[in-house]
Amino acid sequence: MSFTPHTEQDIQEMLATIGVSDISDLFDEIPASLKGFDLTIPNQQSEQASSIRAQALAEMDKPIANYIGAGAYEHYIPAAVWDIVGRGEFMTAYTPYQAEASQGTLQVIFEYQTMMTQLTGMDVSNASMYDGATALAEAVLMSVRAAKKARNIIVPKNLHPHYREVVRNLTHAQKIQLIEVDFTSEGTVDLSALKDIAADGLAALIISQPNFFGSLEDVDALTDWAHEQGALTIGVVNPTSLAVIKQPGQWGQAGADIVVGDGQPLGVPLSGGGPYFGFMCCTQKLVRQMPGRIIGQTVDLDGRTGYALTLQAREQHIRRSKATSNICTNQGLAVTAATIYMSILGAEGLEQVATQSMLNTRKLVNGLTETGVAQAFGSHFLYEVALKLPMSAEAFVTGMLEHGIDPGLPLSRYFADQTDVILVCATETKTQDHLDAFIAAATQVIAANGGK
Amino acid sequence: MSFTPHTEQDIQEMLATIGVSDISDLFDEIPASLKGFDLTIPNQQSEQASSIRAQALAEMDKPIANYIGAGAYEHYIPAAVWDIVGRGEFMTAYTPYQAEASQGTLQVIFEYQTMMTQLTGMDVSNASMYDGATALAEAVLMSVRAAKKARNIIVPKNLHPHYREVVRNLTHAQKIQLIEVDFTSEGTVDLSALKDIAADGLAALIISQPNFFGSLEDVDALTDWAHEQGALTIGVVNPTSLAVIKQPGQWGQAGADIVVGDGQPLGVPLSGGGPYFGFMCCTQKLVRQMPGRIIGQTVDLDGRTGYALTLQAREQHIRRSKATSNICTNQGLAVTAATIYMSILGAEGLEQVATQSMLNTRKLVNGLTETGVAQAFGSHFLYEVALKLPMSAEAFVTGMLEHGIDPGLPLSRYFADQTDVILVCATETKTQDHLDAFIAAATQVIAANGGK
Amino acid sequence: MTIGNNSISPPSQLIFEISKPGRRALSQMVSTQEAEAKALLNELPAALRREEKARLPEVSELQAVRHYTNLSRKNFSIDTNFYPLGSCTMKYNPRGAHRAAMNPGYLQRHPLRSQQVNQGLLKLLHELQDWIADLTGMQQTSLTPMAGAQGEFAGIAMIQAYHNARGDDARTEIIVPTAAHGTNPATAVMCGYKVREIPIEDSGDVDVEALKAAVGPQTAGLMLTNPSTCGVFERRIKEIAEIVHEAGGLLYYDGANMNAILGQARPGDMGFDVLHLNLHKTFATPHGGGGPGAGPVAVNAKLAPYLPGPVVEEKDGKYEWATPSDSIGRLSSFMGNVGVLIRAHYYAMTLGREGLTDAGALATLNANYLMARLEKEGFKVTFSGRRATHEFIISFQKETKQYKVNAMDFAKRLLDYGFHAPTTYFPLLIPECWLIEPTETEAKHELDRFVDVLIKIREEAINSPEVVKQAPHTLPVKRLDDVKAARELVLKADFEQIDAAKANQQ
Amino acid sequence: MTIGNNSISPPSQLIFEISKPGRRALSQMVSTQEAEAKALLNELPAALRREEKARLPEVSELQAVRHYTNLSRKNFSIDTNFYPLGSCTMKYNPRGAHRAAMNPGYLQRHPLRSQQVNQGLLKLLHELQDWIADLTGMQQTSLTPMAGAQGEFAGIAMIQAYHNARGDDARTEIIVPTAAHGTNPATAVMCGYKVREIPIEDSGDVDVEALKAAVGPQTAGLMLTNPSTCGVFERRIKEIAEIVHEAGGLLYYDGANMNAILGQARPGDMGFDVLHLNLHKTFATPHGGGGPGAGPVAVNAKLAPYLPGPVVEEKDGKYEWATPSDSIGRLSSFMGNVGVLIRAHYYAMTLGREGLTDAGALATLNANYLMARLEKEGFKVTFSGRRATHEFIISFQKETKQYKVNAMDFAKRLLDYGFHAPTTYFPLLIPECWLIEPTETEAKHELDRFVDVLIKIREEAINSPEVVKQAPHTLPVKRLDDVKAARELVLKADFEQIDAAKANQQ
Ligand SMILES: Cc1ncc(COP(=O)(O)O)c(C=O)c1O
Ligand SMILES: Cc1ncc(COP(=O)(O)O)c(C=O)c1O
Repeated sequence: MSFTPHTEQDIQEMLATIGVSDISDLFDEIPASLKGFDLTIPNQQSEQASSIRAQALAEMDKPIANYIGAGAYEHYIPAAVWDIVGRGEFMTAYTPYQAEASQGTLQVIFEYQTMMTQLTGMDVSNASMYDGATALAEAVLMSVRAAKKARNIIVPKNLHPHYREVVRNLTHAQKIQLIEVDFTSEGTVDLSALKDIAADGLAALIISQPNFFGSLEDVDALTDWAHEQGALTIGVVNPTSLAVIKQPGQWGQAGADIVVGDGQPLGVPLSGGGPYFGFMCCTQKLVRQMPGRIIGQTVDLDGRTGYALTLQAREQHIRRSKATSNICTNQGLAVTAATIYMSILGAEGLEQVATQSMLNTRKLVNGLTETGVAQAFGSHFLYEVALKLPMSAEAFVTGMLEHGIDPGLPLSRYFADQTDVILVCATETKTQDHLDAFIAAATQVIAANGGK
Repeated sequence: MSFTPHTEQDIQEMLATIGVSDISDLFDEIPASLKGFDLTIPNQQSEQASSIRAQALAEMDKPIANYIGAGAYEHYIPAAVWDIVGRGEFMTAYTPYQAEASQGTLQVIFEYQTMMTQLTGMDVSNASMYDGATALAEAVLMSVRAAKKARNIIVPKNLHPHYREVVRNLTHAQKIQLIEVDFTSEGTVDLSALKDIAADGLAALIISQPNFFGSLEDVDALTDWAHEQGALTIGVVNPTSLAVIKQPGQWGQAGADIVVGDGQPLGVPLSGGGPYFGFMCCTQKLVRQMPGRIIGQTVDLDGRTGYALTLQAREQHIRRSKATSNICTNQGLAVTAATIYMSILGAEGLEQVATQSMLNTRKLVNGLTETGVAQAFGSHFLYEVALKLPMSAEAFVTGMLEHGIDPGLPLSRYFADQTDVILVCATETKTQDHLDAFIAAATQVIAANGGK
Repeated sequence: MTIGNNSISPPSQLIFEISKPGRRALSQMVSTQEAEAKALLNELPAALRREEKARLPEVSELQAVRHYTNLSRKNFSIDTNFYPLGSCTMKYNPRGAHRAAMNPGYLQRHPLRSQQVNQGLLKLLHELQDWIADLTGMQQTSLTPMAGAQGEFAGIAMIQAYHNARGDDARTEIIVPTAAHGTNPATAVMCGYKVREIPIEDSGDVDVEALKAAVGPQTAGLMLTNPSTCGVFERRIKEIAEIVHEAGGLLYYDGANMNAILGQARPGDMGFDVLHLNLHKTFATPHGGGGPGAGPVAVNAKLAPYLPGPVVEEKDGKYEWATPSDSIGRLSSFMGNVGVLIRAHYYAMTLGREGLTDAGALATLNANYLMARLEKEGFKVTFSGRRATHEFIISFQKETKQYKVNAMDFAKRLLDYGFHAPTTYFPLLIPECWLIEPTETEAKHELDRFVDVLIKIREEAINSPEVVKQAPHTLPVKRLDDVKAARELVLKADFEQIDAAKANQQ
Repeated sequence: MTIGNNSISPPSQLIFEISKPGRRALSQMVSTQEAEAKALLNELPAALRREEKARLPEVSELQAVRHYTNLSRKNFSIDTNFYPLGSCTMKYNPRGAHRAAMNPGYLQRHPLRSQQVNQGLLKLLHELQDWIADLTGMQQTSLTPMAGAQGEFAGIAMIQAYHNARGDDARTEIIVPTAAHGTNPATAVMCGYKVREIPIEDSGDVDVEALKAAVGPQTAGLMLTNPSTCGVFERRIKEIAEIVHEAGGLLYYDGANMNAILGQARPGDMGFDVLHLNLHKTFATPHGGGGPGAGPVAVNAKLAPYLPGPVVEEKDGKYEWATPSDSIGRLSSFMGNVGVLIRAHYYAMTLGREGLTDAGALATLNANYLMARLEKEGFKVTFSGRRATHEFIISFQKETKQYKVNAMDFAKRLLDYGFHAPTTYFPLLIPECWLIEPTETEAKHELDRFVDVLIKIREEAINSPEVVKQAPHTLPVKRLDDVKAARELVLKADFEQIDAAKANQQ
């Protein structure tokens, strides 16, 4: 079984035209020694059978109330978004190489680029990277290309640990020096530690706003400091948060130079880890260093406005080994979802998402005070916060799972000494009932563990 | 809140153009005494809140294994079907009054009409009725129109009880005489009882194949008998079954005259009771008596083939009180689903659905023999069968529900004396595991009730 | 040199032309027990078996997907076009409502599912019953009618049952205004009544004197829409109700136009005894290219015992199907178009009382604005001086005389500009008319564009009338020959022709 | 008189042009606690707050739905058109797979969900890991790479790690044939390697003598596709593998063309040490207008310890995330494009071993048939005499010389006939070429139509070359000016212009 349309008669006619008698003849250039193996993959089955199995796998685990953020955020997605994204014309098209036959995709991306520059306050945006972490790694490479000589990058320890790891893994072969900088008891970058780092050879400073602990950084000071050292600033941001906090284009005196992040919060379902998309914006000056696809406006033979891939000379399919990146296939469909999501919500809707999430997270924190739970770091936060528990965070998770709640991410998984700290996030998807259930369950779990 | 796009500025500009100062002025022709009431319907809420509530309602009841047929059949629907049906261009279009802007819908229906004539072996098909029961009522009215004088209709008692009721309710005002005819111990129409009915004034005989008990009728004999009396034959059929049993166009010497049924089995989800669609086919001779929309092929100014509503002079929007029916909105979208479903399955696929369902139902019957369950009527059946239980059917249902199985429809709900008979249907959606679970549960329930 | 889309692309193929014997959408293979299953056929007597397979399409899944995707692209629809079809309320169909109805929890539910495991759905339907009664000022609702026309049938049948129950069985007539929708008289006839038509005045209102003359002991009832299909509010509605009631008749409200007065006025307060709503209009469920809709009926206390069944009742927090005491009975196989009802419930729940009221208000604003603009631009508004409701009528009588370009020509040319045409030639009594209903979900900008285009078409009618008379030019087909369609009936694919064409190709 | 669609419909508006200040898609209102929520902003220091709102669109839900629905209609896609884009494997994307991935049970799952409640998904991914290893003849799989290019990165990074672990760190070069896809050399450079290109012979095969000359102690590895981007099977592959292995290098298999040999031959058996697959090609997941894809890597025993993490391991029937012992580490934020992996799992599960083998066989049949037909009709097949694999190359060098109509002109004109163009000008080394890949899900009839149309276009090129050179004529835009796009960079909407235009309108 396959999705092939051939009848037996078709096959015979086609073979006759080709001038062979059997399909196996078409493989006669393959050395015999490579043929005749056995596969262990199961036998074919019907769509019905596959469907039953696919559903059984999906439902093997019960739904659970999720309070984990840590780089992927549960937000309500208007039904219209994926109904439109799922249209065959969006979903089953290729990269828009033939511009005239791809104006749909191209205009969507052009609008997306506009929206992202609005959200970040930057000059230009590309058409997407794989995800937030790879976008950051590409930004690091880009900053080094822009800096010409300098190859040192400051990476704060309060940057998402996965991002730190990905940056290391994707850049180390290019002899880039990653300099780690510590955080204070507030959870934010230690400015004094920063000042100990030599300006020499410094290509860029990475700023995560909010950082992995949910804390807000003094982005103005950090940006200005980096610029004073002659380095670029790379902002790592959550796009939804930009509805309420200062856009990177406005950081410090001159604004950030490159801004990246994961676009998932903008209408892309959690989906077990992807597909999401990375976004990347930068100043006009850096546009030719930017990796990935970029759409530009142009005109047709009649002077009508149209859209096309542009600056392709940066890309691997033209520039090959001299390309700005090897990225080819990106995350187009997720970008389409984000574009429609932002259109439906608008800036006002996005602000409501952010502020309602803030309110919910605060309600949770306040509701847990009685049980002896407190903020681990003293700083300002939005809707993600590190909480110090009166018990081990891993044990807390195990206890909460019994109540159908996945309560957050134990920091000990990344910071060995933070055994009793958990990173918690309650977005706008949580109702008062949900929050009450969390608080009640947590109270029980903590009490069962001996209380505060 | 509403789905309106008006800004405050729009509203002011529009009011100025109209020349009033407030929207309420636009309602100044409504007598004051009609205004100023209070509504009890709840306050507006967001899509997110509505979604949570809608889902909570849908999930208030646990999924249950369904073995009820009785006019609505659980079949596997290829994922492609509703993905295409749900496209905005199909779903949010109106009746194709402007043919040039509706070729999509029109061609789909033209193809549907073709498929239905193929399936039933009849000359023509309309574009749909509300459902199987109303289609039958309309067929009765149609037969009376065709018969000119005769107003008697023979309705077998083994026709679906809902259909019998609907026929009565929709036709009684037009002074149509419904003559009921009994069934034999085989569950099929009592031919000898039939012969006692006077041919005089007989407009039509209704034949249900299979009938409500799942039994197969001697359609040839019945059709020929009706024709001998100068009456028409109205067939009521399950479309899927026509992949394996004789198409009505071939019944007896001359074939049935009108054929109706519910199209739900052809790709339309059970959905708690609808929307389904009724189909209606007939001989060429009767086409002008047919109610509902009909699509015809024609040409455009360039001679290109196109499709348009035709024979509209039969319909209420043209003919008003002289129309063949009052039907206006029909079940277009469900028809679109059926057309795509039939295209993907083809005759061969439909035959597989029918035969696998037959196999599953037989397995169930065989598996239950040990527990003392037996066929209630001796006749041939396809995939629905009346089973005599060694206990009350209602008690059996209650018992089986505990096992997560809705095991069938107790006949006692319609035939007071059949307290221990249940109508059961196992379609191709049931795996061997499902059947085993049914048999195991039934064995327990029957044993708990004292056994056979 | 032919470069237009029409000229180089082949005409749309039928799926049967793509079909090829022996091809299967193999993913749909059902069974691994095929031989065993097919053997069962031999157990059936030969006389019962089918001999020759139906000629259904034999295509791959991709062929089916591509064929029907491309066909869909030949439709205008709300999701793609402004669609101001009067009396049809083509407003935005919320995708959230679609998602609610497509919940697998509902899709898998058999209509006869045991009630103890069907409580969520019954609760939903029960709420919708209440909300409809509330919004219309009625007492009780039955959701079963499948569309407006069946709602009308239910209503007239209830009126009939009411009279019969009182032994008042000499009432043989239903009164209907000449402007009424065709379903009204057709329904009355299906219920065994004679139809008596009464005229309307120049103002668009019913001619009350004519009504007075028409009523009598033979009057079973009056069917009326308000706002009427003339796009105006029937101002003397209370007087009309009194006249009919005094004559012993009852009043039926055709709710197709309810969108105009949502939250502004209620038929129950006007004196109507029974009504239907078109949920596919007022409650924003999609029309699906011709259905399904839903036409629930609501009644006052007088008619409550006669409601069609089943209805949902609540007892001690449990919901169950029930049949009213003197019910006119079941009108369809199961329980109406449940999927449509779920969408309507979602819509009402989301908009709530404020949103529903806004919908009526802004639908009315849009219609009045569009009417004002068109009138200023010199188009003939039929009931000038009246308020438009959610719709209004313009007439192209003048243009038809002067330029020989009629309402249908204007309509067809409008398609070229990407607008669906308004309802043409309805109500029948107004010559060369359009009934225009913009609905509340269209933006001012869209209405302005519509006016601009109509002005442009009028210029075309003056300067190059053939362009308009032969329109449309840019759609998948040019103007279609309706007469030929009706004269040379071709109602299904011609397989002989298809086979011959295929044989020729080889 | 202008009647074409292009001429009367306004140019496509940007969503920002539809936007109007103060408008909201109100159904998206989030909160009934808006005031309370917004007050929290005041608790943030002013320096951290945003001052001015972003100019995102302010449109109604219908406006958004209509805008993006209509935009989608300007795309060619598999669901609407034959799309024979070489090297891209544009085959049917089963809707069943889409449904599987859109299961709410997956959509709601956080990537870091506690593993004890994530078993179903882990089991699925574990199966897919096994199946990929099986089909490619490899030992172990990591699913994390996000697309082909990242798979290449993972592969080359593993080769690097392998050499480094052995202290063999003087290997500085990756060898790549000139015909390779651009991602190959670009990847090698990202991994810090120098790229050494080797030529191919006239037969399309790699020049083995040149390879021999190129290898040495500096050789880290060779990147190769087989079948190659020339659309032929690399016949001396085992010899090539030996040469590279003997020089101490490893072999990377670029699996973008795996569709051709599914079930026919396995890269592992050919001697490759590591490979990626493009699930969005071979496993039929949709391309989404530019992604997402997925580029899992599979390796033999040598490289297994270096696989990127996380991978799924089974222990006593429980599944868990794990990191291989000497892993090159994590390459992306979480766990790859899970939704794509679910689709691929569904595809493999449905087709099974027979179906996957059939897919490769019929993809090859389609390509060979199309090549044979085009060659008979006088088109220049580049590697004539060779078997086509799942794709093949034709060149318009002759037509370019004779009629001044080049490969791009032919491609653009093809769009007018409703076919997407094949890949143009790739591989770069073959002048005026098309790489044509029909895939197994297209019917013979479609291939025949394609040939007919190409013949027609060639006639047009002879008789009215301007028609071809200015094509397309029937799409939403005519031929676009790429040069202007790159020269006068306009990469986002110009709000000043939009505001001025709006001000003008009033
Ligand atoms: C005024 C009026 N009454 C009745 C109907 C009939 O409703 P339905 O089409 O739902 O049967 C319609 C709709 O077409 C209508 O516009
Ligand atoms: C031969 C070849 N290699 C590599 C790639 C890169 O794959 P991806 O686009 O998934 O990164 C492609 C696809 O474009 C390709 O065709």
